[in-house]
Amino acid sequence: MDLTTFVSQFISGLSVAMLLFLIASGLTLIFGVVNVLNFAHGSFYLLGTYFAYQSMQFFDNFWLGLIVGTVCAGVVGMIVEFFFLKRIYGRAEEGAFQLLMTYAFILILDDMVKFIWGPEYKTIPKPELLAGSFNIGSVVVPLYTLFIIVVGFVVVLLAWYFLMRTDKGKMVRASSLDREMLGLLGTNVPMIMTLVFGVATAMGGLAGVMAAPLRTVTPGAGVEVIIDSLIVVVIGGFGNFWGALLGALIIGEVLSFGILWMPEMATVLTFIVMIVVLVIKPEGLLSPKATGRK
Amino acid sequence: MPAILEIKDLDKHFGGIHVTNHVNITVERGEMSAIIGPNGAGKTTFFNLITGSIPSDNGRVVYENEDITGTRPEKIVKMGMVRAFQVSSLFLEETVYDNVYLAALSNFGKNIGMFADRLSYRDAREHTEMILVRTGMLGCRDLKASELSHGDQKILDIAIALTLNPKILLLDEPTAGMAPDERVKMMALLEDLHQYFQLTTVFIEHDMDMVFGIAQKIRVLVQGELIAEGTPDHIRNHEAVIEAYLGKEVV
Amino acid sequence: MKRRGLFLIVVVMLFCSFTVAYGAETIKIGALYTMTGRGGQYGKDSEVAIKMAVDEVNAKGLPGGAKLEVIITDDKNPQYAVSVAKRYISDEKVKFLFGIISSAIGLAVTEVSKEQKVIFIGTDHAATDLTANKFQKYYFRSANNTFQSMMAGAMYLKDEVKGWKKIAYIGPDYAYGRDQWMELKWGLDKLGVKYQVVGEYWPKLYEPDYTSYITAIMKAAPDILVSGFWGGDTVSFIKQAKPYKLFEKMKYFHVDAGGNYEALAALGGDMPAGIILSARHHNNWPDTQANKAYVQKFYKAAGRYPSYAAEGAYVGIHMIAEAIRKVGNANDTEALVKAMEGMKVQCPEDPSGFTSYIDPKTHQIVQVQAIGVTVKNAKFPPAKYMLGNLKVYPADKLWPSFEYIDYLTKQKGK
Amino acid sequence: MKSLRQYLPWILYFVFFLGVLAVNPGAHYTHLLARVIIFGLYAVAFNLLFGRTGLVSFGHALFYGIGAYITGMLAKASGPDLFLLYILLGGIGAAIVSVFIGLLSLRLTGMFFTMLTLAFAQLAWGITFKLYNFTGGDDGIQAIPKPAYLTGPVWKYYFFSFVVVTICVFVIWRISRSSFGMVLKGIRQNPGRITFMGLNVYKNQLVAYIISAFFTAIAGGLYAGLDGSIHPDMLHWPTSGNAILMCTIGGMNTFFGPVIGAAILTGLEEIVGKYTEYWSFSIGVVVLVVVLLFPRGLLGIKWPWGRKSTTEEKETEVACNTGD
Repeated sequence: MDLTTFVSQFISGLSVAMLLFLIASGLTLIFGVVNVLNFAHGSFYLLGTYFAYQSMQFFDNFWLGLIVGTVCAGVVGMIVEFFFLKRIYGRAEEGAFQLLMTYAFILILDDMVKFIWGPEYKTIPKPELLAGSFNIGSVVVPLYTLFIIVVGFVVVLLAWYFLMRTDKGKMVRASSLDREMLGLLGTNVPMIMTLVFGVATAMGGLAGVMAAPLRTVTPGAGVEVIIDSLIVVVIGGFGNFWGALLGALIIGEVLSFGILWMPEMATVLTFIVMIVVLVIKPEGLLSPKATGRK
Repeated sequence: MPAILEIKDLDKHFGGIHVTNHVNITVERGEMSAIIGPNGAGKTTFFNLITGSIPSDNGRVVYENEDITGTRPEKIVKMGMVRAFQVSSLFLEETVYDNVYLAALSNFGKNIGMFADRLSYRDAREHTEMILVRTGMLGCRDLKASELSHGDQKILDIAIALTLNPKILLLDEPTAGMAPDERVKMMALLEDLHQYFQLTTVFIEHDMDMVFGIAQKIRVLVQGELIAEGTPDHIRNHEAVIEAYLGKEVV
Repeated sequence: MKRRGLFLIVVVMLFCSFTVAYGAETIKIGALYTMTGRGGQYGKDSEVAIKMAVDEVNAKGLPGGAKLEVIITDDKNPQYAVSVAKRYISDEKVKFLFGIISSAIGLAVTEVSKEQKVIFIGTDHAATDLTANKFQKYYFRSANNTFQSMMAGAMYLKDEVKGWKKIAYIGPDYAYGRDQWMELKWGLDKLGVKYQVVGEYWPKLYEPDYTSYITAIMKAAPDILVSGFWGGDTVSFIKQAKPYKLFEKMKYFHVDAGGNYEALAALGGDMPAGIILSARHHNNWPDTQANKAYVQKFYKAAGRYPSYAAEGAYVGIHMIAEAIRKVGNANDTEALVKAMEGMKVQCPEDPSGFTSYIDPKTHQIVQVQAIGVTVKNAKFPPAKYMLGNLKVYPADKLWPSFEYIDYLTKQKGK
Repeated sequence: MKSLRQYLPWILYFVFFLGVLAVNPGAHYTHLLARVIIFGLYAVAFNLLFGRTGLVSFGHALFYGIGAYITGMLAKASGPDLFLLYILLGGIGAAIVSVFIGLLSLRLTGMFFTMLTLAFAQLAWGITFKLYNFTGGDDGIQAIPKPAYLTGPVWKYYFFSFVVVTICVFVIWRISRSSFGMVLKGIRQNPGRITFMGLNVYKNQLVAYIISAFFTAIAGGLYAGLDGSIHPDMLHWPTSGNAILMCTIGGMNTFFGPVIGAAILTGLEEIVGKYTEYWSFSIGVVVLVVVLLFPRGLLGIKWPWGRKSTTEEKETEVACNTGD
């Protein structure tokens, strides 16, 4: 493989990975801290897109839409956590109830989007500033792709700073280890959980808005991203923030180079990667928690 | 008396903390002994190590002349080393009878039956009733485990252990959280069981009346280290023990 | 449940006696459409078009003063659709099954139609199988199948595109995507066109991110990139490929669903100029009174312009009405089948001087196919580009092709 | 009296599902009931794992699909004469697959186990979708033949399904009342104690997983014959989710709850789908209500009449040991 191909496929893979990471990181954060498998995470991705669309109908500004979509998805996320999910914490069969409840929210939110905004595809244009592309040698890189990669890295850096360097971050890390212990220390655990849920769903919303100019804005788009994100999280190790990054990079790059050699296998490639990882390391590549039996 | 259980140089770290520090113990067949020590001395960890709940870092556990280090806990149970728990570990939705009966099924290897009604095993039924009578639980056989008093739950926990035909019974604080009269009852029960079944019994305990009342031998663990071993009289007068532990309580 | 059954029987009986007494029959049509998710838009468009057509038919009148009535249910998945189809027949006493976006569901429901001997009009699903190797006599289709578009496409590639050799394909990895590529290659071979395949790419259906495929295609550097997406996948692919200047480096060729209006609308200004697209109905072509009237009427009813799914549904209702007029009632299924075979149907998409007709052997409607390139045209907002410079391929050259049907039967079995 | 109570659900079961044949509600409702009874078996088989053993599998669509595809493809390829055998082979095929998946995924617990089962099911779905030459891809397989004695009016197939399902449900019922079933119940309540009773939790879970997979596949095989068509949808995650849903709605801690759940879900889908295109919203709301207000399901609701309530006794702790 020549260098040009390598670089261009690598950058493509990176951009695929970063959008995946933005969704998956929220998913893994919720799992790590709140101990909830948010199957409805894709619906917040969808909500982010539609809120941004609505804002752009009023103000015609992508950047404002980006903020509106992100914040609104987060707010809806907090509402869902505070009024619904909280009620099932600690129940005997919590796992199954989490699945059912978040599944219910997929059904409800997707239909609400269709009810409010209609079934037809919507358009969110790219901001003028990022419409073009530039060349590195003979490799074409669209500015928007670069933008996605940069935002991805900014999120990574902010998260690293927050989790590793601040007291709040330490608290979040601690609560991902032990809900009860944190409660004993006098921390308001329920509030941390709601906030984390809000931040994580906002990240889902952010991903939705960022992806919108490249993708189709349609009801049902949320369900389409959730399985890929779950795979990323499973590979990386459930509940591990860095695992989500690693998983996304692996999936993005394997797909990107895989289609050069095995274009026939593209649809099952991600599943194969996942199974290989799980057979070798069933708890995922980086897993902070005890996942299995002693 | 020949040894039933030999623990050789057992060692365990959690992070930087040395919870079990090169412990050597030999338990003799038929003995009734206590393990004491202040909170955090590593007593429960010690039980967890020898019953296979957690792997040790170093050392060997020899039971009935067989090295059982690293053996899975359910196998160790089948070999006759059975434990009861500090916080009673029961099937709360089931009746007292069923709690014991399930152990009896396991004991007779009838747990794999798939088509016959679970109650169709006569040997298991008789064994269950015998255990219920012995432990005085027959009167509440149809109550759910969750409906029992704390003390009765502890007894049920021991009854389950007993059903498994142990050669050696490890009890983790049998009287924890009990009212004084319940403690007396528990003490009597343990002595009775020891007598009746000729059962090697090792128990962890904080209640000194009980320890010095029924134990023939006492071992003292402090910070993961075995600092003393011997008869109650020996321990009572052991300087290091008094200093480390007893001094504050027994005057 | 049994009470419910009894209750329904009573209702149906009451209803029957009622209609007998008054003599005006209601002819029920049981429609199934996707109303949720990606394909939901087609279902909603079809719903509007059905209402338009039914109103027209009922206004014009049917023999014996009968009225058409259409029941529409969201088909969800094949199992559910089959169950609904059976309910339509046994409880609602529908005379026709109707609609369906997804070929998979179409294939499942055609079995019900065959078994229960109830006519099934397919309006949008395009798998050639249904009017070829999976043909059964109660099935009719009111829109072109993929073979018809791909055969026209092969002719276009032969005649209109000069000096190409290298060709690559990208399409969703399921029957619809696979069939188009097989059909196009078959067509090109048939026409004696020489070509070299430099790449085949099979992303999953609804793939959100095509970036890696795009760079891989750029590297393979075909002269022509054939695409087999539909709906949102078309939109995503074009949006993502544009900044890579893919459309300047090769000819983009997408003639089954590429020119469908909802994709043109969703892309808006992002649509590149000069790419080769087609669809089963165009809002801006043919420039006949009938087509203009149809499009404007739809716009009035829905507040948006129709995708081609709507026209299929619209034509389907008129097909039924025409057959009933010929037979005189809707009760003699065999006579209706006979009546439809070879029947002529005037469709909005028919250019002047041509009338679509139903091929008597395969029950496939035979229509012209017009392929064009994107040009700036903002007459149908929010689309900013529409098709122009259209080349029209005569209907009888596209279907039936028994040679292809044999080939398909060999490939896929009956 | 006790034995009557024990067999009462069975009596109701027979009266209802056979009574239907006598009443003859018409082709559509018979077809609907055939779906109910097949889903009922699916749910009961799933509940052996879910309600009984406490394992939340989110990948049972895999076994359901394997059953359907093995049965369907065999019947399609070699004729319907041995239809019953093909259903059985579907079950055996699923059981074999379940050994491997069980060995891998039961190494994990809780939500991790759930995710892993989902992952495997999605992989199988992807493969089915992909191997279009073999499985028909997303078009699925149509016109699966049935033996002559099952073709014709739908009540024939309904009755056939009823017999097969009843046998399977009876076997599962026996299993759940057996000592093995008791062990499974113990595992759900307190796996740690099961270990210290000398029993291997992992092995017992694995056996439960295999049995559950087997019967789930039987249900899938039955469905393949009902409509004569099968689709990859049967392997997709909503099918797995439906199993959890049916058990929860009906009452996962009861044996017959899942059958009731299957009836409710099928009926709901039917009625809601008939009147509104916003069926997913409606079903979502129902699920939410069930999870929040009736988490023990319909059969788990403590009715004010009937069964003697245990809550009263809980208030006074009984010291039973004092007597002797």
